[in-house]
Amino acid sequence: MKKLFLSIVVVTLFVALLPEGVMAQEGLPDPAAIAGQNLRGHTHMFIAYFIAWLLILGWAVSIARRLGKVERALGD
Amino acid sequence: MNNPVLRASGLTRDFGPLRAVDGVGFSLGEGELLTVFGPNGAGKTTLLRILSGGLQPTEGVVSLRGLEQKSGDPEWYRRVGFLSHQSFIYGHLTLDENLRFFGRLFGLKDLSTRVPDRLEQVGLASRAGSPARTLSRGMRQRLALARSLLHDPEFVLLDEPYTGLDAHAASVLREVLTTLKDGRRTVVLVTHNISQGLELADRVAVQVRGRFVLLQDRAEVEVENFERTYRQRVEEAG
Amino acid sequence: MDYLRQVGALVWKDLVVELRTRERVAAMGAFTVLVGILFSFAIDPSVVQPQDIASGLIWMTVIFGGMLGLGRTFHLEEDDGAFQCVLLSPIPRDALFLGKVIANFILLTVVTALVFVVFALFFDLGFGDHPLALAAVVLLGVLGFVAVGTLFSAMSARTTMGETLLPILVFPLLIPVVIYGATATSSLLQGLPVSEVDGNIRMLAAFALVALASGAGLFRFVVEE
Amino acid sequence: MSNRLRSLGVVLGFLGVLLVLVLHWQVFYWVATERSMGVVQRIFYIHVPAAWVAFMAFGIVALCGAGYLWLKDDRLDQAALSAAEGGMLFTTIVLLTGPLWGKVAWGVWWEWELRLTLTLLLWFIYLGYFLVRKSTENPQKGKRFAAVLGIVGALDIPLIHISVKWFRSLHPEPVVMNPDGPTAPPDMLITLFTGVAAFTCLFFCFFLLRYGLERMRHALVLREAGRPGGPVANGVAS
Repeated sequence: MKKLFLSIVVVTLFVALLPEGVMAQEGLPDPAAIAGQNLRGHTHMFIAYFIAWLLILGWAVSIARRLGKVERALGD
Repeated sequence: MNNPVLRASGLTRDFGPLRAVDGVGFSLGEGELLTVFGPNGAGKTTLLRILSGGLQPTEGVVSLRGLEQKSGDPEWYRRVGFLSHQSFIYGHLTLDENLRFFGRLFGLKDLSTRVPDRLEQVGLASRAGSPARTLSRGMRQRLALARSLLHDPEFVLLDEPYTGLDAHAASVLREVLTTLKDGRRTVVLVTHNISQGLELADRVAVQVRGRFVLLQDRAEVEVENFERTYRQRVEEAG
Repeated sequence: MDYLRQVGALVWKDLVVELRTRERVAAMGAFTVLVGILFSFAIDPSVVQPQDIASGLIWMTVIFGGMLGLGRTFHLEEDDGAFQCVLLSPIPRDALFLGKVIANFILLTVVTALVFVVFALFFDLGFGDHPLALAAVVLLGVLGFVAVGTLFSAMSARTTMGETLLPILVFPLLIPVVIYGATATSSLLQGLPVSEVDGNIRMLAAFALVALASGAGLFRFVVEE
Repeated sequence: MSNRLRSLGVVLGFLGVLLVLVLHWQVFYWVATERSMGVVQRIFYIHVPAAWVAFMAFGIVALCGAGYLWLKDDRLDQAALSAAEGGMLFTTIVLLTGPLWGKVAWGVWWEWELRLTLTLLLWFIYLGYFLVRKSTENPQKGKRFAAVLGIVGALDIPLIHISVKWFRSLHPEPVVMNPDGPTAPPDMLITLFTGVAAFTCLFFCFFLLRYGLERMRHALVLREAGRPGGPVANGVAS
């Protein structure tokens, strides 16, 4: 049960941080295409995605932790 | 024991992990009185509340003359009278109003004659018009007794009725209890007091930690050493 | 026929106890008048015309005052403990619920009338040209509020948090009453024609119906042990 | 937890993660940037699916609650609790991502936009659900109260929806570009659909595993209370 969750955790974490990585490599998006106002949305978008995945991951980890505890208690 | 009127089997009640009543079963014939003894916390009150229909058992079945108890079933409540050791009356209503209120809940039509008559029976006729909160503990219990017998229930449950009563109130109570022994009503009495408990009992039970550790006909019980067997059973059950 | 007599007995008992103790009606009455006074000081008439926001203030006062009174409904019962014996009587649980709702409804209607008088006095409000429509709006709103409030007052009285839990449970559910009630009241106070508030009255009636039906149906699960 | 439950959870988990990958590819590479709002509009592709899951979860809570009250089967209550936990989480996601989007799109942190308002109210109904469940001495009573609140909440949400929608029509709001309307460009709709599918899979994955956890906790409580016959056969609760 433990390893299932670790795999989900790692994969989703990777996915959540993927866009920042890619964006950084490509350099800033072409300034002409993105008007000033859009750029400001840029940071809010990443914060929103980060919060969403953080919460979902947090719940996944908390379920895994509680499952481990109960399984140990049931095991002995 | 004449034909069983009341049947209870496998009565169990859990409060979360705590099991207050554990697999209690017995049957009572018409007009019989069962006295249940037991230490505090044995689950006696819980058992009575289950029998009254005020508390749902987790498992087990109770039936009265074939009518099986279903929670919230008006038919069951019409036949059952329950006197708790707390008197549960409306302090701001007068004695008369208290009885008339419960009488109307039971759909009784002859309240104008029945209420004064019942107040007379428990010796409270003179106080009919005063608010119930002005009554002493003994008087409150007598009013509560009149209320629980107002609709002439065929199955009566009494939970420690003697506690906190003065001599006069106790004698009134004993008088009323003897009228209950009219061969038509089935009664379950819970008490600590060995002598009062044995006095009217047809059958005797001892309940410890939710279970009946003793269930005998009154004839089989020798009064002298009942006290010893009672204490012995309580220790055994731990 | 027994059903109505049983409900009548309950309403009679609640109102008699209320008249004798006058505990709740006094508390709610004093509360609402004092809130009216506070609002008069809290609002600067030169900046805001009280008439414009009066209906919102009125409804907030009624709801907070109602919370005060409703929270006590089952608290008093628990004190006497006699409610357990009412549960042991052959009264159907929905009759028990309706009896309580009617008693609370009468009590809260009296307090609401007081609120309207107080606000009329302090904020120089008329009752609009259609008092009948206004009465319909207010009565339906209060009925919906009392139906939800009574069900969850029975519930919160049986929890360790007691009355403090009641507003948390009830306020999210009261949004429709506040929206339709306050808006309809303000348009009526401003003298708009009754046709303006027809929709509101229908929705308030719908809410009251849903609240009464769900309350009656679910009450047994709240009081059952 | 039974193997059937675990494997289904795992399958949904991987499906969910797969869909998340697809969603991220679509959001960051494929779908066009919405002209008037710019990049921030992409928050929309997790905001709306989260709201959909939050309300769907509450539907499950209400249905399981009604089932629990009717059948008195603990499993239904455990399912309701698991769904409520998931629902609360996704409601919180909506309430956090909403203002982030609103600040850029409308210039204000909080806007009484229909979906945001309904989700805020739903959040407090969930809060009441958990509070009432925890604040009773007898756990059974807490479950019943939570089920009642779930049902009344579910009956009330349509009325809240209508009233808030009507309320907003009274006050002209800045026109909110609503790309989930039928007129939205296809690529946005597809991305949105992927988002909904991904979140729904993840929700049911964690819902099943949380349900299994609750089943095992129930088994543990039964075993600790020393009562045989709990669903614990070989250390794995069914």
